[in-house]
Amino acid sequence: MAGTLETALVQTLNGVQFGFILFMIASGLTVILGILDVLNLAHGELFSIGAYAGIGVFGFVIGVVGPPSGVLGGVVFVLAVLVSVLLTAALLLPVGTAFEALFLRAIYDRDQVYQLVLTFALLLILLDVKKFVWGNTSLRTDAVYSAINSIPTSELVGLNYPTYNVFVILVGVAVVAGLFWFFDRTKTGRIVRATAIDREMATAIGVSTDRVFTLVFALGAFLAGFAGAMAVPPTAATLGMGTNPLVLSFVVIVIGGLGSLRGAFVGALLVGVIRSWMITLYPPGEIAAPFAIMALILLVKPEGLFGTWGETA
Amino acid sequence: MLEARNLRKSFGELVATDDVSLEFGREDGELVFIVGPNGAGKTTFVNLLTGFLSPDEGSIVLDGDDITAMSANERVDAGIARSFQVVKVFEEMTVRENLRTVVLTERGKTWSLFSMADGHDDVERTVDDLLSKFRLDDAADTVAEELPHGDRKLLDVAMSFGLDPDYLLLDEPTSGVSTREKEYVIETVVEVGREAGVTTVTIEHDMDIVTEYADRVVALHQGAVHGVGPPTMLETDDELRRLLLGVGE
Amino acid sequence: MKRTEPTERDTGGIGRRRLLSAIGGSAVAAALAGCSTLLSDGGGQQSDDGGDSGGSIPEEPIQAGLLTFTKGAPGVLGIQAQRGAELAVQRINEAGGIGGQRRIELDVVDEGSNPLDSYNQFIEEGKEVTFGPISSGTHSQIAPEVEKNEVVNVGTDGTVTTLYEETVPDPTYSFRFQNYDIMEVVTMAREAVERIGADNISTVAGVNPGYSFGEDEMRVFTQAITKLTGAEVVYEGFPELGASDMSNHITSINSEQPDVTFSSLWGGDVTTFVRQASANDMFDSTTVFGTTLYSAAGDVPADALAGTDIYSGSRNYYWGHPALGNWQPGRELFDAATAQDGVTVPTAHYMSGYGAVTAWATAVEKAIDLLGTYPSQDQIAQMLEGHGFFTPAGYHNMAEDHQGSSNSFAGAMVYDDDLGAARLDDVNIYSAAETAPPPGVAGSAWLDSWSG
Amino acid sequence: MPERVETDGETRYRFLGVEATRREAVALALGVVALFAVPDVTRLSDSLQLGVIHQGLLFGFAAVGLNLLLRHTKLTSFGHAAFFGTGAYATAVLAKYAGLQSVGLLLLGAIAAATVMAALIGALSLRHTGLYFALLTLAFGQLLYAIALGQSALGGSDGMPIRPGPANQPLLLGTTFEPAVYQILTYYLTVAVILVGLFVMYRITQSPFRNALDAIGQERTRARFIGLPVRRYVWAAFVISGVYGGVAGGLYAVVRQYVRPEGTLFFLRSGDILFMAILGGFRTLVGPLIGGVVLIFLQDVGQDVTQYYEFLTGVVLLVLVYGFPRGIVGSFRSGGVVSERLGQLRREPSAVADWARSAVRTTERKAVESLSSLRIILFGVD
Repeated sequence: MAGTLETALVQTLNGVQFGFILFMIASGLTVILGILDVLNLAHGELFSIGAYAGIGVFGFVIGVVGPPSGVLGGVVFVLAVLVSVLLTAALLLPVGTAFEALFLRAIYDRDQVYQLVLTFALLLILLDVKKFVWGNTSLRTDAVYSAINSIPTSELVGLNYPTYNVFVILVGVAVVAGLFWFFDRTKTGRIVRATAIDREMATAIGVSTDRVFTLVFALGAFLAGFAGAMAVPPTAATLGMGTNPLVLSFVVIVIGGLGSLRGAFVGALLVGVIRSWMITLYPPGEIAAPFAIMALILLVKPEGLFGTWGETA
Repeated sequence: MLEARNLRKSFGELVATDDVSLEFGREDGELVFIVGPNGAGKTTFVNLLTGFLSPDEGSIVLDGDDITAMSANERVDAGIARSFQVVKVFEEMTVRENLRTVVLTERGKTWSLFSMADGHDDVERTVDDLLSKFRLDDAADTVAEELPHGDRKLLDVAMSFGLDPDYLLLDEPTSGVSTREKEYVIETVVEVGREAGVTTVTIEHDMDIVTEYADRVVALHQGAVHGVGPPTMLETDDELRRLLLGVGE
Repeated sequence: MKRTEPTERDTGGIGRRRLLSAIGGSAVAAALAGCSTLLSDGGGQQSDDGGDSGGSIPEEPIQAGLLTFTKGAPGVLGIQAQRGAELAVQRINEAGGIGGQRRIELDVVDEGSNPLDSYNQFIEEGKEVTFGPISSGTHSQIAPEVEKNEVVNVGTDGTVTTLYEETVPDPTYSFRFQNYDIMEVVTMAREAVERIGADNISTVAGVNPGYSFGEDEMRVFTQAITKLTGAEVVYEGFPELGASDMSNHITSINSEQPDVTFSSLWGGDVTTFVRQASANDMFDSTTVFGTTLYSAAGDVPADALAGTDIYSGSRNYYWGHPALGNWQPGRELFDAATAQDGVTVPTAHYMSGYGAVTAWATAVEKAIDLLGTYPSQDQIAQMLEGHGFFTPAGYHNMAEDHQGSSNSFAGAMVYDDDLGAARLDDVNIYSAAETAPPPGVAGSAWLDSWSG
Repeated sequence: MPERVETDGETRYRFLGVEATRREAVALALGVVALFAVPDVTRLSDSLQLGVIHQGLLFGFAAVGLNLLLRHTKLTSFGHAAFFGTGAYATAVLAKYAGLQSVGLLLLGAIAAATVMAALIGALSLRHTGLYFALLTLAFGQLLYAIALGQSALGGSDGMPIRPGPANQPLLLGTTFEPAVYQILTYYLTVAVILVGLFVMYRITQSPFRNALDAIGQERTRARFIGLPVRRYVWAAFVISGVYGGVAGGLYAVVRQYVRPEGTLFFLRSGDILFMAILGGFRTLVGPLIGGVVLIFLQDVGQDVTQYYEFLTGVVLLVLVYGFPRGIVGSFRSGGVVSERLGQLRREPSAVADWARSAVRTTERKAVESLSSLRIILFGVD
């Protein structure tokens, strides 16, 4: 009988890992929503394309590197996986750019409901593009998951916890740090934030908001692709995999506060850990848990935890 | 009578309303102008009176009853109406529909789901009356969005009048309006106010208008009352002139 | 410990002559039973040109409809059933068609959206028989309509236990070929006792898909295993269909360390579960017994199965038993199935399609022999009640209560490199009598009646 | 009989308070005739399914309800399936557990349940506007979906049948019918409910209540300052639109005699209801109904045409957003792009040539723009 303390710790770590995956998915959605004030319903499909494309890229890159052997082999293998994930995410950049420039730019001035219709149309189109490119059956990456798990990490601490989950948590922390660094420290990041806060002022100081918007949407697509590639190894890429993450991302960004990156991070971890405890204590509550949390928080704090601006009456 | 008693309101460290006590409408239909440099707390004061904001301390009393906790729409029923510095009208409705909506609401008819909106003759008559009073007859069927700025301002004020208020608070009704139209707007306001016996409190920057029309003037500075008195106060009070006009030593 | 040799009635040792007479002797029945060699050497079977039996057999082809999943996650089950049905129809047409002249034309429609409308469309188009569906929800939605439209429907799947207990208590035209939930669950309960021994099973856990099917299977398993071993259920997890993360359930099982973990996961969920379970070393502390894990045979990769301890049922058909070497019908079916696209190895869902068509076709053939003319819907329905027939999976009987009963198979799930898919090792067979309640007795009542 | 009324130089006909120009009256009459002719028309060709059109009308009716919120108070409800599903499940529960058989009682139950649900969800969401309102209504919808999926009493994912009484069928006027006859009679029941629903919605749009909702939708702050208790009005509008969803859901359950969470409560159904309102033209009264039939028809027939039917629906929605923002009905009405283009064509038929030229020019410009943005993004923002 494993110690109940150890079980509680592992269950919490499971929740943290799920929370980081959720954050990676929701971060793209939050960036687009916070800066462009656009709710991108097609975000789940971009995530799903990241998963499908990731399988191809993993196959190619891992094929070159070969399975990990020994400590050095392990490090090389992990780097290869990281490179593959970044490569996959980069594939989504042109997709994001095309979406924004070709479709979204024309209707910014129209009321929001048309943006919902547009992004829903793109969701349907991407659904069938995946079906056309990758077919109906589900695809898997062979050996990435078990290869990384063969690298001992948690065993050193005497904890029975897959190394891939540790890998996800570490990469998640890096993504959070990276995003905050990008928006706080880099020139482009500050330009983007300025545009978000006050578009007229930004144009006044010479920022081409069109280009910034395209950049932001491309970044959102990049993050979605990144999340897809990270999330696929333990499971499989299926046509319908985009719907659940999309809905969970809604929950995360509403809990965190529309458009706030810090809120999305806290929201994602909150949903991940509470869902994990809920499943352990009351298994049938698994599907309802996130929505119950969201409704509860919105009733207590209408603009979400870190709501930058509340659209409340 | 509408009284403000020791109103206090601050946003973080910024004290917008600093212990203000004033009263309006001792005689019905009086026309009071609120003057003061930018950031003196004029708009905040009007927002407190009309329920847009709630004070940190102090109270608002209308004819003896404390209405500090009363919501904005309840204050309208109690007879306090306001217009906005940045015009807030129903953009997709025509001028006539804007006014009809106001009068229907004032008469409590908007809960009816099955009567015809334009079927209430008393309402239509009031709307026509407002249109003529505010010289908006020819613009009656144009959508608010397409109105020239002056007419939009007039519509905004006309809508407040449409509430048949006892007290009317106007936030710079003439700002952003060409000088030719300024006279036209303020004259309409004064004329209709006097005729209906409505106590009108107006925030105004144009000193010529203030001196010409004001019964009383309230000067605010850094959230506090600098002085209350007849329009001649503007000439005699050097301190005030320095504040307002940047004139003097 | 190994079960005794399969009984003589199982197809293994049956003689050719007795087989031919048992299958009703018509060319179609023989073709469907997979005994084409018996036909080819012209063993003294009756002439069967149909014409001479005096009755009028219509010329035009029989319009048949099949409702199954052709895409999406359940497609992994639905496409198997579709290919099985297509092979059966092909064999019927090659053997000259029903009654020697009526070919079958099979129209396949995806069950994924608006299955009720698709089914009603079949009836409006004048289908003479309908097969399917796969999902239990659709089956309980369509069964009442079948009774109203009075056109025979032989269900390939939709194995919910309550179909003929509550939804349609006294069916006339609605039949179901595949072993239903209680049969496959009781098979796995007995398999667990066979493999580990009743007195070694004191704690049990379950990881089942989070919808009606999974909940039904877990409820029946709990009832069966507590009767057989007195074990206590220590954990019940219900991951969402298509869940990407099952770590919480696996960690709970690691902490409870149950002797047996029961699972009715199917399709893609099997691989996700097995992979994440082996990553968390779950198989060190428990043995997994699953009713439909083998449905992911063609999908589960080698690295996922390595080092696991999994026993899976395969409902009423396993291609590997009896061994392909000495069982001609099995060999031919395996070769034909693996040639069809979308089929790595034929699973029990393949046989659900093949068997449903066979049940109907052989019943109609028998009716033609008895009546001398093409039977009406009522006559086909009556003929199907108590109708025995053969498929390469062995002998099946469509019981009086319209529920098909066949042997069930179970074995250890291992990866076979040259096959490129998983297979079952050391297969046990359980007869229908051991796994199904007698006709007319409700499943849970039958389980209650078991002595402790 | 309709009386002629001359208002500002245009002859209009007024009948039972419904005022329409000649063109609108003709269109209305044609529409009603079409509604009644559907069962016979669908018998002609089997690509036209009565069941599909019927389902389109039901979802369209829910969209008419949603449109009260979307068109007037400008609130985008992304959880309207919550009321559709509540109506459907209320009917199923009453049929199964209360043994109610008469269609009338079942529908009353659906209306009551939907009203209570709308009142509850409304009270909890009306503090929000814009995306918050959309996401919160979506969350409540998904919460109901998860509950229906999780509860075995509600049949879980298998759903529930509506087969009360010995006849295994809800009773229409106290009697049972053959399936085919039942299908047609319930269709005519739906048509009756739709006509009543449209008439009531029309009268609401002519009433002072509509002015209040428009005021709240267009300038919510000013609405408070003309004396409107904004939250109570939004709440009332929410309940009314919820009732329309509940009636549609109840009818759906009575007609199909089976309800599942996926088909009635899932958020993609809320998406359908929202997008059919826009497809049909949310600035019109009848638009959402027509949008409903078109969208459901597209999704159903699309599957027989090609396995990429989602792509097909997606492209149609794109054409809607860029080409016909006012939706199907809105575009035909005066001021809509179709009626304007037709006018242009009548005046000078060569207009088609320069439309094509301008279309080519815009796509070219867009392509160049996005390429340059991509180049700059990949090689750093200048």
